[in-house]
Amino acid sequence: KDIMNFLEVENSKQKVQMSIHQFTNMCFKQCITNATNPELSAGEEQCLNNCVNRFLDTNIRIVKGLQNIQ
Amino acid sequence: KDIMNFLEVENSKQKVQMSIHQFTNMCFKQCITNATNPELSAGEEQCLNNCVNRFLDTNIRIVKGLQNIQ
Amino acid sequence: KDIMNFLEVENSKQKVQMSIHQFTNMCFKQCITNATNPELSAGEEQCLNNCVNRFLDTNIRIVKGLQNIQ
Amino acid sequence: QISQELAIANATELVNKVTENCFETCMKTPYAEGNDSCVDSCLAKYMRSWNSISRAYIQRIQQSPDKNA
Amino acid sequence: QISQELAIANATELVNKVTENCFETCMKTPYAEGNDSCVDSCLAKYMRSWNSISRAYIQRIQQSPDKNA
Amino acid sequence: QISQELAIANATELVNKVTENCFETCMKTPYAEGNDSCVDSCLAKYMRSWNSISRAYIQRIQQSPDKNA
Repeated sequence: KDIMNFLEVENSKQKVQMSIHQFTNMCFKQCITNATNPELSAGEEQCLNNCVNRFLDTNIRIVKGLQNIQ
Repeated sequence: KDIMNFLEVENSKQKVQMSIHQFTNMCFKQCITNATNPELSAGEEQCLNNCVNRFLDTNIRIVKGLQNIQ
Repeated sequence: KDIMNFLEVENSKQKVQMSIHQFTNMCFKQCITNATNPELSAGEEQCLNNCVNRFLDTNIRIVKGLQNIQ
Repeated sequence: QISQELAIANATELVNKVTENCFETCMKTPYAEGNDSCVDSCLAKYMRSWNSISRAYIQRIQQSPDKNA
Repeated sequence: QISQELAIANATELVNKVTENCFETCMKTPYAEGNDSCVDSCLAKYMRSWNSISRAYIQRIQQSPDKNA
Repeated sequence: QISQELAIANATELVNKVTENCFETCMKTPYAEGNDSCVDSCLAKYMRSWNSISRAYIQRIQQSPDKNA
């Protein structure tokens, strides 16, 4: 039972990690246009934050919409 | 034997489904430029239809071409 | 032991093949703009060559950079 | 159980693809505001596209069974 | 061992994604010259973006545990 | 058998990538007409690119065996 528990926790941690990889890849492309400065500007940071939140909004709305169709 | 048969049918059904996912994803990006109207216009529907058929034409031509090379 | 050896060689050959698939896909998109002529121009060939080498430069630099962070 | 697992895999793939496409269509950098009505409309349009493409693909497979991809 | 394998999978995914993004950002066709200083800066920026997005995502999950993707 | 499975995996990957790239290069929205001569030429060009890139990559690996990706 402990092993199952351990696997489950690892599995959900891994899913969160993989989502962060996906979001960073997607939002970096959208929000970061030049890399001459290694710091994030306030505008870039805000864009990254909005990007994740709007993506999750979209995802939630789609899941609800598909549940209503069924 | 029945189980093998069942698995094979499921497997090929699943391949068709996954192809439809791939085509919809690809052709939606190409043919649908705005989503303000939930209906497909006649032009959009025609574009989706052509998109799948031209993609399959390309695929068939490539497979034949590669067989000729060997 | 021979089997392990065989599997390891096959595995690394496969990794090289898959990298070549990835590079060709990426660099073809970047360097080849029209396909009316089946031959590669000298400029296209040079672009493909540079594309692979700059990608590998980037990869090596990133790996070193991440090792320094740790 | 296998059919059920495949159904889940299909549903997951659908959710992921619709989310990606409707995020791209409905949200614009710098992404300040949400746009639920666009997402709803986009989902409906995506499902119609899915149906339209299924018909076209299955018609094509049936015409030439040896030619499907 | 499992944790270690996942750590390797994560590191590999990170290296691949940073390489792709920084190649795109720093190298221009016909790709004649390298640009190490851009790559270094891009890597630093990517890691900051990763951290920023992690915070935003985890904050969101904690607000509404049933709403994460 | 393993070598054969890998050969099939490679051929499948090749067919998929060439199809995607040559569809993109040769077919234009709204995709009304096919364009076989473009596809043939595109396939030939893709295979030449593949060979050219293989040579460049293998040359690079041999120069610096510890530096390959």
